[in-house]
Formats: sequence, C-alpha cells, structure tokens
Amino acid sequence: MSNGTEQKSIVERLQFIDRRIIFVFIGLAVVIPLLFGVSLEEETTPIVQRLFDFVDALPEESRVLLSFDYGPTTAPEIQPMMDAILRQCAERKAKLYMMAVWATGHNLTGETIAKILNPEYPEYQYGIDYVNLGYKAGNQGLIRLLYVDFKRMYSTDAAGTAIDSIPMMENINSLKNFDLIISFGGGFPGIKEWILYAGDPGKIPVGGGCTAVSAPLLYPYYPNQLVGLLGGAKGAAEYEAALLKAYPKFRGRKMAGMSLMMSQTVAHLVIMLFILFGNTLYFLLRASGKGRS
Amino acid sequence: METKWRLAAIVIALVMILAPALPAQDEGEMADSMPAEIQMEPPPAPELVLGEDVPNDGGHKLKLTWGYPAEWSDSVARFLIFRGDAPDGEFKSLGEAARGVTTYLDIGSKIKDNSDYMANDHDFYYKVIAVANNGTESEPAIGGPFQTSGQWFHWGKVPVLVGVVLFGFFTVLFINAARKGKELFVRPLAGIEAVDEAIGRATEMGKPILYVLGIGTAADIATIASFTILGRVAKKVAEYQTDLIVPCYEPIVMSVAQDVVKSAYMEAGRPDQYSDDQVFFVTNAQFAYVAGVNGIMVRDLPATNFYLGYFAAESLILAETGNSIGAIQIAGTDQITQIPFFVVACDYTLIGEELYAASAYLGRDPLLLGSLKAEDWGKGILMVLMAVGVLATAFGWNAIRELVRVIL
Amino acid sequence: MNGKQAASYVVLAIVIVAFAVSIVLKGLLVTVGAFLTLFIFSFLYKDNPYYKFAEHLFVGVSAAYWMCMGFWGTMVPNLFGKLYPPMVGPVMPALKDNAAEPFMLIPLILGILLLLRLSSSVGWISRWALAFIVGTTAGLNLIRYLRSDFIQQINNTTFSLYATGATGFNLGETLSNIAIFVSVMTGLIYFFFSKEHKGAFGVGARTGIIVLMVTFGASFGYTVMARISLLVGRMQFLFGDWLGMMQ
Amino acid sequence: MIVFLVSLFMVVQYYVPLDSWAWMYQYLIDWTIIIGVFALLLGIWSLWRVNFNKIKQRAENWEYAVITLAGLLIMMIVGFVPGWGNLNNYVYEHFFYYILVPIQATMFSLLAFFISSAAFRAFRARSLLATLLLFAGLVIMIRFVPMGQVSSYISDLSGWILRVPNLAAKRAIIIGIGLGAIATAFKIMFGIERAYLGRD
Repeated sequence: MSNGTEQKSIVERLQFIDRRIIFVFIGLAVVIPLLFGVSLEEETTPIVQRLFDFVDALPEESRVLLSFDYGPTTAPEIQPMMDAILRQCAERKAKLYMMAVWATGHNLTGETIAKILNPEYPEYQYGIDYVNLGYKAGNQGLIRLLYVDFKRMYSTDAAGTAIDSIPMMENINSLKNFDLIISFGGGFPGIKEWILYAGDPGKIPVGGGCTAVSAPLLYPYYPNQLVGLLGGAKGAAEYEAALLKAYPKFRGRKMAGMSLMMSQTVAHLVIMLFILFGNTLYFLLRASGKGRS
Repeated sequence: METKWRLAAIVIALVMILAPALPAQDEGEMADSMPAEIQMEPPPAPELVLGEDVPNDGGHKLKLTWGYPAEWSDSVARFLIFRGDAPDGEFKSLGEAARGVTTYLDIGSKIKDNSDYMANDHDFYYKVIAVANNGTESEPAIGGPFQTSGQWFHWGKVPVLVGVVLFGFFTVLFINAARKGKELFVRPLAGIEAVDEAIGRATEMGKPILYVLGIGTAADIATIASFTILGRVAKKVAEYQTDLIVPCYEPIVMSVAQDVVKSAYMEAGRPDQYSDDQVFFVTNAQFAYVAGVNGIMVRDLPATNFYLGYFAAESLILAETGNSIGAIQIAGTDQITQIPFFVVACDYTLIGEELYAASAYLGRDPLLLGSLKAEDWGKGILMVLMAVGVLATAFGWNAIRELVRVIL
Repeated sequence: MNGKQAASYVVLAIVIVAFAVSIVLKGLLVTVGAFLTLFIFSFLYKDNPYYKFAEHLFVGVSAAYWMCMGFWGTMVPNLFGKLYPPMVGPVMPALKDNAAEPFMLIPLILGILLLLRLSSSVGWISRWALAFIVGTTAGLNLIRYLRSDFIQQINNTTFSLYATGATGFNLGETLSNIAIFVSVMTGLIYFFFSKEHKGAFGVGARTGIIVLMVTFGASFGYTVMARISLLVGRMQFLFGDWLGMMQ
Repeated sequence: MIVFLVSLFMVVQYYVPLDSWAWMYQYLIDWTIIIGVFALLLGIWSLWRVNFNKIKQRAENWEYAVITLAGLLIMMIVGFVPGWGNLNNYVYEHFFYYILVPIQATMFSLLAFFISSAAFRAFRARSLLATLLLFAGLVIMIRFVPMGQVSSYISDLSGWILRVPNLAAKRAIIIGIGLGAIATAFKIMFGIERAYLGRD
C-alpha cells in the first residue's frame, strides 16, 4: 500500500473503489430486468432436457407424484420449476398426485393449485385428475413406508376425505404404482431421500428440481438414479425454454424462471466485469511497479 | 494416581462399548422359521409362507415371503396379508402386495396401546390370499408361528465399531507417548500464528476484540473447539488489558463462554476485569443475530474479529462488514459450504479439521498434540485402505476388494 | 442547528410522510414490511438511525418469539403436559388425558439448576446441567455424523477407476475418476498435521491445497446465483407487492 | 463424569437396537430440548441486563436499547397471555410475518451485495492459489452469459469442476472432519478437553 501523503494515481485509487458503487450496480442489475420483464431464452442442457423428454413421452393418464419439499424462502427459485412441470404434466393429461415431506410444502401445494392448475386447466377435476395429499411427518421414514404401503400413511387427503373415496387413489398401493416421482426442494428430506428410499429399491423414475446450492450434491445421481435435475433459476429457465419450444401456446405468458434468469445473467455479468476491472487495475499497477501489496 | 484413574476409565469405556457385542449370540433370539401348510385351489394359494425377524433392529418387524407358481403370476392381481395369534383364530387384515411381489414387510407399532402393536417374542401366524384379476380369491395359505425379537447388538455396525475402537487405541497410545515427553512435530498453521499478532494489534490501537462463536450449539464439535481457543484468546486479552466482546447466539453457548472467559481472566490474574456484560446473549434467530453483531462491529470498531465455530449463510455478511471496518479477521469453520466465503473475505481461515486442531496448537498441551498424531494415523490408514480398495477394483482382485469393503 | 442535522430531519420527515401515504394506499402490514426492508438495505450505504431501529427491534422481537415458541411448543406440551397433564387441559385439551410421566422431573430439576447460575453463591451447580446437555448432544452429533457423511464418503471413494460407457471403455470418465481419487488423497495429505510438508509429501500437500482452492472458487461462483435469487425475492416484494410496479 | 457416562450411553445406543434403549434415547433428547428452553431464560435475562444497563448509564445509543426491550416485552406479552397464547394467535402471527420475516429475508439478501464486493476485492490474480480461485469462480459464473457455441464448452468445463475437484475436495474435508470429530468426542469422554466446562 502506498503511504497516504503522496498523491495517488487514479488507477491506484480505483483499486480500492468504494464498495457502495458496486452495490448500486448490483441493485440496478437485478431491478431493471424485473421491472421491464425482459426475458432470455436459454439453451436447454441435457440434464434438464432429459427430464422434459421423459415427461413429454408419458402416455395419457400416467401417474405422476409431485412432492413439494420446499418452503417460502426457496420458493423464488423452486416455484418456477413447479409451475413449468405442472403445466407440462397437465398438457400430457397426467394424473397428478401432490404431497409434501416438508411441512412448509403444504401451503405451497394449495397455492400452486389455486394459481396454476385451477385457472389454466379447469377440466382437471379433484379426485379424478389430481389430488392433494398434504404433508406427513416422518422424513425419509415416510418415504420408506409409502414404498411399502401407501395408504397406511395416507388414509385421508389433505382435506380429510377418506382415501378410499377418492377414485384416482384406487390402484395406488405403493410408490411403485407411479410412473414418475418428481421432488422439488433439494434440502433434507428431498430428492436424495426419494432416490434412496423409493427410486432405487423400486426402479421408479425419479426427477428433481432443487436450489442452485444443493444441485452439486445431487449431480452424482444423474443419469443413473435421476431422470433429470433442474438446478436453481437456470434449471427453471431452461425447462421453460424447452416448454416454449414444444408448446408454442405458452408464448407471451410470463415465465418466472426466465425473467429471474435475466436478472441473474445481468448481475453475473456485472460481477464479472468488476472482477476483470479489478484485475486490469492490478496488472496496470504491477506493470508500473507500485502494485506490490 | 490421576493417570491410573484415566487409564481405568478408558478400559471401562472400551469394555462397555464392546460388552453389548458379547452376549449377542446367547441372548439374541433368532426367529423360528417353519414351513406353512400348502394348499392348492384355482387360483392357487401361495405356496410357502416364511416369516423372518428383521435383523439388527428393536423387533416389531417381520419379513414375510411366499412362493407363487410363475405360470399364474400374470393372472393374479394382488395378495392380501393377514396376521393372527393362532392358526385357527381370528386374523386381522394388514395390507396387500402388488402383482408379482411375493414379500411383505410387516412393521408393527412399538407402542403397546396402538391398534397395530406387535409384541416381541410372541407367536404370530400369517395368512396370505391370492386375488385373481377377476376378483376371485384363493384358499388362504397359513404360516407360522413366527416371532420378532429385539437384538442386543446391531451386527451391521461392527466395522464402524472396530474403526472407532482402533482409533481410540491410537489416541491413547499417542497421548501416552506425548505425556512421556516425546517431542511431537506439528506443522505451523498461519491462522494460529496470527492470533498473538492480532491481539497485539488491538492492544496497540486501543480497540476491542470481537469473538464470534457462530450459531452452533454447545455440543457442535466446532463450538467445542472454539471454546478452547476462546480460553486462550481471553487469557492473552486479559494479560494485555484489551477489551473482549463475545456476542452469543445460543444461551447455553453463552453460559459456557462466560465460564471459559471468567476462568481465563482468573488464570491471568485479573478476575476483577471480567464482567458478564462482555459475554452476552443477542438472540437466537439467525439473521437477527447477524444484524446485532453487524451493529456492534460498525459502532465499537473492533481491531480484530474472530469467527470460529459453526457458521451458515451469515458468514459472509459478518466477514464483509468486518472487512469494511478494516479489522484483521481470523475465521474457521467445519461447514464446507461456508469455508469459501471465509477464505475470500478474511485474512486467515482455518479449514475444517484445522479448526479442531487449533486448540492443540495454542495450548501445546501434550495430550491434545497426541490426539492430533492419532488423527494423522487414522488418515494414513484410511488412505492406504482406500488405495488398496481402488487398486483391487482396478485389477479385479475381488477377494481383496471385498475384504476392504468389509473393513471400510 | 447545523446543516447535517437539518438534513437528517428532512430525511425523517420524508420517511414519516412516505410511511403515512403508504399506509393509506397500501395498508399497514405491507407498509411495515416494506419500510423495515428499506431500513435494512440502508445499512449498505452506512450505519444510520433507521438501520439501528430495525436492528434493535429485530433483536428484541426475535428473542421473545423464540422464547414463546419454546414455551408453548416445548415447555407446555412436553414438560408440564407430561408432568401433570390436567394442568395444560385448558390450553391443549388433547393432552389432558395423557398419563403423567414422573421422569420429566429430571429435566425440570436440571433446568432449575441451570438457572441457579444467576446466583453467584451456588452458580457452580449449573455446571451439572451444562455437562448433561453437552454430553448428550455431543454423543448424538457424533453418531449422526458417523452415520451419515463420514462412512458414506469413504465408501464412495473406493470405486472402479475404469469407466465404461455405451461404447465400451470411456477414457474421459476414467481420467476423471483417477483425478477424483488423486485429489481426495492429496487433500487428505494437506490435512496432515504432524508431518512437515517437504519433498514428495510437500508436493502432495501442495496439490491438495490447489484442489481445495479450485473448489472454493467454484463454490463461491456457484453461490452467487442463489444470493441474487434472494435479492430478486426482496425486490419483487418491494416493487411488486408494495409499489405494484410489476404486472 | 456425567459427560462421560451420558456420551458413552449415546455411543453405545447406536449399537443396540433394543426398544428400552431407544426409549431412553428419546427421553434424553426430550430432556435436552427442555433444558434448552430453561437456558433461553438465561439468554433473555442477559439481553435484558445488557440493554437495561445501557439505558441506566445513558450509554451511547441507549435510545435503541429501549426499542429492543420494548420489542421484547410486547412480543412476550402478546405471546404469553393465556387465551391469546397459542401459536395460532393472530397478533403474534402478524408480528412474525410482517416484522420478523421481512427483516430476516432482507438481511439474508444483503448477501447478494456482499458476495459481489467480496468477489471484486479477493478475486485478483496475486498468486497461483488466488488465480485458481479466480479462474474457477469465473468459469462457474460465466455459464450465465449466453455465448452460443462457446457456452456448451463452458458448461462442460464448469460441470467437470463441480463433479471432479469439487467432489474430491469435499470428500477430503469431510473425512478429515470426521476423524477430528471422533477424536474430539474421545477427548471429551476422557476429560482431556474440558474447556466447555470453563476449565482448561
């Protein structure tokens, strides 16, 4: 560091730029794309595309289990994935079974049904085309029990209706009766537990959507134990892109993952530019022989 | 005397850990398995009902298996399973198994008052009925008696036990070697060597030192390691007559930290300078705690910040705020996800195991140094085993590979 | 009154007016949430009275919140409810008829012992309670740790180096597997404390720290996304829920 | 001695699947949670004392100590008054959702800013290690920038970094921590490590 009294060069002063300037840029980078709703179509990577293709190849009336294993704090990242996959399943006319191994997932299930499924797919009837089974305690133990005997744990749905009076539950005795299980969350319990206690023993296809932070821990399960994995906002945006490609009718609708992704891209760019800027200054200083610190 | 007592304690501990393993074969009752009677009617009844106690558990669980002719398996939709106390008595419906599945895991309740309670060491009979696609039911096949029982020892966990005992043995060995005055080398850790300098700097500047124990409980290993370091730091601080601020997240951690700091001040001969207001509770909500500590930082402007213990997302908020006030920062945690942030934003970072080792470094206590040596041996042995395992797999020496697998 | 003070009064006036307007237009609850959000963000500029306000409020309210949670969630159902069930009858009728469990006297006594540390003369007794808690939970943590991560990770490391794909031998994967194995080994070497990092051993340790640094850089870069998402969530609240500027 | 016995029990119970042991185990856990609530009282007392002293001595920023205590008291009253006092209490819940949740979420989101400033400051190519840190960080971040053909190469590379060095380093750290944890547990059981009792 130079000794304060001597006049510092501009380059030298810029190197210790006030961090508040960075803060302003980051704030703007996030807010502007959100306000203007700009979105960016992503190239879909194989790990995401494979799940999309799997869902798209499901015959009509396939049974899909959606497990809401997340809470409000991670909802900004996870909810867009849920919305996209839900839409696709509904397009495929799949039977939707919704449940949660996280207590916080219960409210989100209700919200998702009210916000997406009911208004966009009014032909979906409760008990025949979809069911909300709600949350049950027990973590991985719950999954193990569901694998052995589904109705023993779920003797009613979330509203308290006896399970035997729900038509679409008639042939569900074990997790093995499902054609696909998708867990959204990635914390504990979550995708990993679904793989270990349901997917692996029963050879049931398991897919997942998780936060960016937990994605690296789950990558090792792809492709053998996971059909596909959506990691963070990027995964959600990629899935939405695949959805738009296959179902052009969704164009024009606001895709939460994509606009989130636009904010992400701009913010990442800003950070990287600052890093490059910092390094340029550093090398300039070193070249002029003052940069030894 | 002291030594003898300690050795005795160790021996007792080992015996107690091992003891449950010894009587396992005598007392652990294996469940009877007896063939069931065979009955044939279209659709044919299941052939042979076998019940087995599930091993390595507390009982109340029984695995039922039956046979079924392959040529019929497509025309049978499911099997119904019942349980009763006598072959000719009443049977209670348990559930069903899907097409093609010929096993059923009966998990009874462990609680006596529950309707599905399943007593241990009690004779049970099972009835299995095949249901054809058209709904007609077969004659029942009955099997029994079967029993479930709790075992005294979980055999699946033997390798872990062996490892732990072996490791304990090393620890004892090296601690004894260290006690006999054998000089043990330890490599320098930059973060630890900086501690003295950091305290000295705060003293020169006349500013306080902030010590954050993280958001773990008093039982997290990271917190326990941090207590020891806190003791050393507090002692130095007391000698230099600098201020020490320890805001706490968890009340039990606070209580322990108060004791630690108080006795450090006593050791330094300045008990009068200690006050419970130095080590205080903020709140045990993660981000409220961070908000509070941030406030302390920007208002009291400590010259040195220690972040040692269990940290989650707050690590970077603390470290960046600390950096903005120009404090020297020494961090350490065993939370892998947070290490990168400390590495980036702090001057010195103790990575994972280094945090645990730090207490030994600061004290130069032969006992603690001895256990470090034991850890290294543990690592060495694991490395050798892993290498042998990988080589064995690579060259197809299956026997060795299996051996390694059992050990690991 | 100097200029600085005048400016701070102007800011205060603006905040109060904006707060009032917002209450009228958007209702109390969202307004409170939004202003507290802004107060916290103001810390990014510098420490200021608004941040101090939010910070102190947060500390007080959260401490009380957890106390209440502990009381109603643990003390009432699990201590009082088990010691003398009729006592909790009025608030938690479901527990009224449970059988009393005299064992629960033990934590009550230990808890009271713990509180004795407030007294300077018998404060030493509280160490028993501390010892109990630390002992129990330390044992528990250790077991949990062993069971989950430790053994699992060791097992995972003994895998086959050869990787075969659909077309037989897969060179890329095999090289990756070898890299993983070597990296784990050198990483462990780095953590050796009782051997000097010299010679071949030093090379290993040096490789280990290189691997660690790459990992830290990657984790850091990876986490940026999650943190930006959090900020997006707050901005959605401010600009969407509060100001109504997003569709 | 208490610690020794109790922690020994916890270790032994791992190996013994019997019912009675499992019950004991459950009891012990229940107890520690209950004692934890008592400890919370100690915490509240400490918080009260520190802030009360501040007000009494008119220390710097004492006005804010009043806010802390007021928040504490109001929330306590709202939370404890019988009849109001269950977890579905309306006022209590609103305090939670409209005061605690927004502040908490905002504190958390400050990280977006801090992670940027930390990156700017620390990601400089000063030494080999710092350069590696910088390089790995950039590779991971750059995958967000759409760049056509190059993108797929970048995503392969970042995937490889996450899958190979990342996995390996984490394993090494976890194994090290595991051994350290066992060693510490031994030290506690045998009374070598006693700092947590205020003795050294």
